[in-house]
Amino acid sequence: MKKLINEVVNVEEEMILGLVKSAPDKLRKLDCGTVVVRANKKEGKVALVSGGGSGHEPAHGGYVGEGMLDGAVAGAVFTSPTPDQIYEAIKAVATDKGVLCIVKNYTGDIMNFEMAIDMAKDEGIKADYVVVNDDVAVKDSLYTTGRRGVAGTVLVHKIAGALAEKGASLEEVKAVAEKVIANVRTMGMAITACTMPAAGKPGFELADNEMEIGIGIHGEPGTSREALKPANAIAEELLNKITDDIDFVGKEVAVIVNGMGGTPLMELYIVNNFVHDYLDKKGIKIYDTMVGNYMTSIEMAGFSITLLRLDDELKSLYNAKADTPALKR
Amino acid sequence: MKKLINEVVNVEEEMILGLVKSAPDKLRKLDCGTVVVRANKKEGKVALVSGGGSGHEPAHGGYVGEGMLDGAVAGAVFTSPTPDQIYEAIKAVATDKGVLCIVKNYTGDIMNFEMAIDMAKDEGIKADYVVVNDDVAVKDSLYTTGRRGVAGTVLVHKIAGALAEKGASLEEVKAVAEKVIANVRTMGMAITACTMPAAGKPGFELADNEMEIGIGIHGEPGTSREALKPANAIAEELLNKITDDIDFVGKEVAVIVNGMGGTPLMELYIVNNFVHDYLDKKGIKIYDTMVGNYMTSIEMAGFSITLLRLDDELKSLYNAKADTPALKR
Amino acid sequence: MIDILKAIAAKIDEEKDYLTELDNEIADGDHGVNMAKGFDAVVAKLDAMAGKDIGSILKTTGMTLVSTVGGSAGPLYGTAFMKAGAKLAGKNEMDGKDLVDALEAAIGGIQMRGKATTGEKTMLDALCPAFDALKEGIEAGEDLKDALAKAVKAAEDGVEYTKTIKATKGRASYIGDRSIGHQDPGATSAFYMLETLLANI
Amino acid sequence: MIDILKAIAAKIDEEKDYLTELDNEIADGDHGVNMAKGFDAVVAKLDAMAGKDIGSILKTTGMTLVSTVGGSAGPLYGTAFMKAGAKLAGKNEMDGKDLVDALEAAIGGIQMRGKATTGEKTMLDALCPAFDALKEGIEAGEDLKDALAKAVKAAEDGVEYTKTIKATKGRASYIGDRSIGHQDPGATSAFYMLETLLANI
Ligand SMILES: Nc1ncnc2c1ncn2[C@@H]1O[C@H](COP(=O)(O)OP(=O)(O)O)[C@@H](O)[C@H]1O
Ligand SMILES: Nc1ncnc2c1ncn2[C@@H]1O[C@H](COP(=O)(O)OP(=O)(O)O)[C@@H](O)[C@H]1O
Ligand SMILES: [Mg+2]
Ligand SMILES: [Mg+2]
Ligand SMILES: [Mg+2]
Ligand SMILES: [Mg+2]
Repeated sequence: MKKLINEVVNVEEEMILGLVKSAPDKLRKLDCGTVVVRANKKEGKVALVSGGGSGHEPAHGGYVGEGMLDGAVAGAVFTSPTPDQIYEAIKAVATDKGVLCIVKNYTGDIMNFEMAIDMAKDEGIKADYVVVNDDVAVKDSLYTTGRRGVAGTVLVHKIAGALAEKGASLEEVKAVAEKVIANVRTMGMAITACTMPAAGKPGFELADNEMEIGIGIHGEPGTSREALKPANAIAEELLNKITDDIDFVGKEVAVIVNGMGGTPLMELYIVNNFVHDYLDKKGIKIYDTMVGNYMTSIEMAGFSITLLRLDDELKSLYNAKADTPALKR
Repeated sequence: MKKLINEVVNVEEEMILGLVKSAPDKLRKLDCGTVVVRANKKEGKVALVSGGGSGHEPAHGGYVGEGMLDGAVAGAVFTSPTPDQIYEAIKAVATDKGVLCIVKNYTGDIMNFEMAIDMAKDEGIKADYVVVNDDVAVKDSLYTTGRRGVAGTVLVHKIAGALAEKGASLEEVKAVAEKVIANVRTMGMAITACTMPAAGKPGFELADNEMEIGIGIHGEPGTSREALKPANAIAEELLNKITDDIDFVGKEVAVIVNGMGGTPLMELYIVNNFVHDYLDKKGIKIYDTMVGNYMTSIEMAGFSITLLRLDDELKSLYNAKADTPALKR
Repeated sequence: MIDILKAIAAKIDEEKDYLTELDNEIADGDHGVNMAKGFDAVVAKLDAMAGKDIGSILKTTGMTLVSTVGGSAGPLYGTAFMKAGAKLAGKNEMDGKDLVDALEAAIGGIQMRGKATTGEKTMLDALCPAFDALKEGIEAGEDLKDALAKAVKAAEDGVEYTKTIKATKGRASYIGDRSIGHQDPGATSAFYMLETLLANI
Repeated sequence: MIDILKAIAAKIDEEKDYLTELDNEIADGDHGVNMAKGFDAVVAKLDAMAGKDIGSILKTTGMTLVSTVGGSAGPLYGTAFMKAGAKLAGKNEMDGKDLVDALEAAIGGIQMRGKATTGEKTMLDALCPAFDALKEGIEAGEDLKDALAKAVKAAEDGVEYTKTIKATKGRASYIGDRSIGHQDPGATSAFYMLETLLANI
């Protein structure tokens, strides 16, 4: 394992400290653990809390700030945080208007968030949650725990965050988050695995001419292993799967070409070049594009493509001001 | 070679197309080659042009936009662009106030930019250039072609760009660029090499317990090969070298913890955590911190640290509005 | 009970890399590390629990697992120990019937949280057959050690069985048929706990 | 001259990977690829130049190299060919004296652009000794082929010499002493050009 770290056990703590030190005017770390909240708590708005395992940087701590999240909880690498940490985050950001948790669809995440929300409710905090499940890779999602939550989560943060910032009610913010979830789809692939610091070796081995299609964001193998092909052909395969899932034709979309952490920006731009040509040809109108590392798997090399169908409401919230370390608008 | 590309010969062109498609409201590609300019030319200001080989994304095309560059020229990967391409960029952005080129200190870059500037002057365009040389790694820089220009270049774009946007004269913009150059220092390291698409194999091989200290941004080996050590010890070595070069004590600084392209953000935050502790201890005041991939070597894993001494003038220009794909403020 | 929990902690620690390896093959490779971290935290609390009733000890164990393990295993095992503790509240000894009740409550807790059933390639594929065997033995009048030995054997078979099936719950379900042929890490850690219980009861 | 340039282009193309490899060892690994790209572009223009004087052909070659090679080699070799072309303007034949003049002009162009001298591990370490040998031979009355053969030998020795010295110009200078022991790519490509010239004159 070759990593720029100190002790394996300190990775999460040092990472969060480093994040907060990069934006001390915006972020504050809770003493109780790897929890990041806004430096200046804003009252009178629904507070948004997200979280999950570490290893997805800049998610989720990088999205704390004006127009997006109020708090983010980082578990151990690829491990959902514990209920007590989530509970501390909820308590720290809670306002009279309530708290909405944005949870990615993993058994562990849901169980831990549910327990935390129960604890918060016992304390009289108004709290609810939504579950993001944008990954179309998983084949028979009826026979699994459903689709995974991946890069589309960032758009839930962005859009629900914008509405919350305007002072909407918990019910309204939850409704718009669910609207994003209903309209966002993602699929990803990898040409290299990543290494969990605690595991010390890669999650899988790929030959020089192999890739994994349908990966999630936790270093696990994808839904199939295939021969490596040109970037355009890979992007086409992902886009076919995404556009088969729900109808995008004639719609306006926001696009994320997301790097998995170790992918050079050069390659993401090359992929984006094809994505635009593909969508143009299909009659899908591109409203805006984000290219970069938004939801990663440590140092994995690969990418995912996310499409979100937009209407006027979503467009205006998508465009609203955001001022966070990882996303400014 | 494992890369998400199509044909090797098309890498630069598709990359630039993908960049421009990601921000069509901000960027335009010239038909004559891999040159990016602002979508809406702004008159009445000194136009800034930068460039160099490809492979440093988001540099330089990602820094074209309000408050930073007016044009950027991308050569083949790690190869300075040719004079005719630079000349086309200069011609496209030139205003009555003149053009300032921001050139990184490499023999090839300087020769090609000088030839282009001569061509522009022959056409009656007022043009000048500055040479960025922030890399303190090279030991006896007196006996070489001098220090390399690396990540500090982004701060030259930012600060000279802000002054140019305000309508300052060519002489004033050049002076502030040189002030940044005089006050900015960088040093970098790598734990993996990168692979030039055309070369097809990594620039060097490192064992699992080895690293290169003092690398540039062109995939070349560093000034020394050492045993890998904890991130904090590496950062300390780089910071010692940087703070030995010019006096930062008691000064306010802007910090860049820059990823080389394949480094996960997790690791950059861990490094940043130490950088802040180190600077605090030394009595160097941190004004602002940028953590991310700003000046890369394709998919190299590693990082560089940049410090810029600030005074009131530089602070206000550092903070001024920037609206480019890769840097917003 | 304190000694048993210490023995379990030692076993989990010993098998940490193996459990992580199993999890790496079909999911995210954190099961061993996280379980070991959790049981380390449990051990740190055990000495202060000397003299407390079994119920309290198990409850504290469960709460500690919930607040240190994370992932799926944290809430699942945590709830299991808490439920078992609730069942054994006030007891200082544990007979066959008590163990049956405790295991039933533990499994109930896992099912309440995880909404899985047997055959989905989870810890339940070790625990449920073990429970059936234990209950049958105890109800047939066998002594605790004999009945538990059969339960441990059933759990071991259950672990083997997980190799033959596809995961439909937990992270391993995302790789579909590719999970077949691999042993479930959670079933394996559940088997270790029962095996260690038998060896130390 | 057209045939000579085509032969040089073929040689550079043949040695592309080797030149890249040499550049990879001490710098950025683009010398072979870029030179080949440049000479491909030159070849594409040569047929249209049939019947033109040597000066024009060399000037076009230089301009094409400048606008296609990039990096250091583009302006350096580009300027060299342009300067040589200026020297041979109007000529349709080239004798020994012409070649001496052309090479002198070429080297002058390289030095004007790159501000290097011999001993800095650059193309000059092949070109300068070659020039000295050529000039000596021609001035001593040797015929062109004999003098050029000595120049090629001197260039070859110059390439060998680059292995023994530290780079103080160009990208290889950044690695300091670590450049010692490696052969300079630019000196190598310069040697290939002279060698091919000799074989085709
Ligand atoms: N819904 C569920 N019900 C019961 N057990 C489950 C469920 N989901 C997962 N498991 C068990 O949890 C184990 C994985 O635990 P762990 O690796 O700690 O959590 P995570 O999957 O969150 O990384 C699996 O091997 C499986 O036995
Ligand atoms: N200042 C200089 N003067 C003469 N030749 C030089 C100079 N700098 C570099 N060179 C030559 O250029 C060669 C490298 O060319 P190339 O790889 O194409 O350019 P770059 O170094 O820009 O990547 C070196 O091997 C050396 O022979
Ligand atoms: Mg996990
Ligand atoms: Mg080069
Ligand atoms: Mg796991
Ligand atoms: Mg080179």
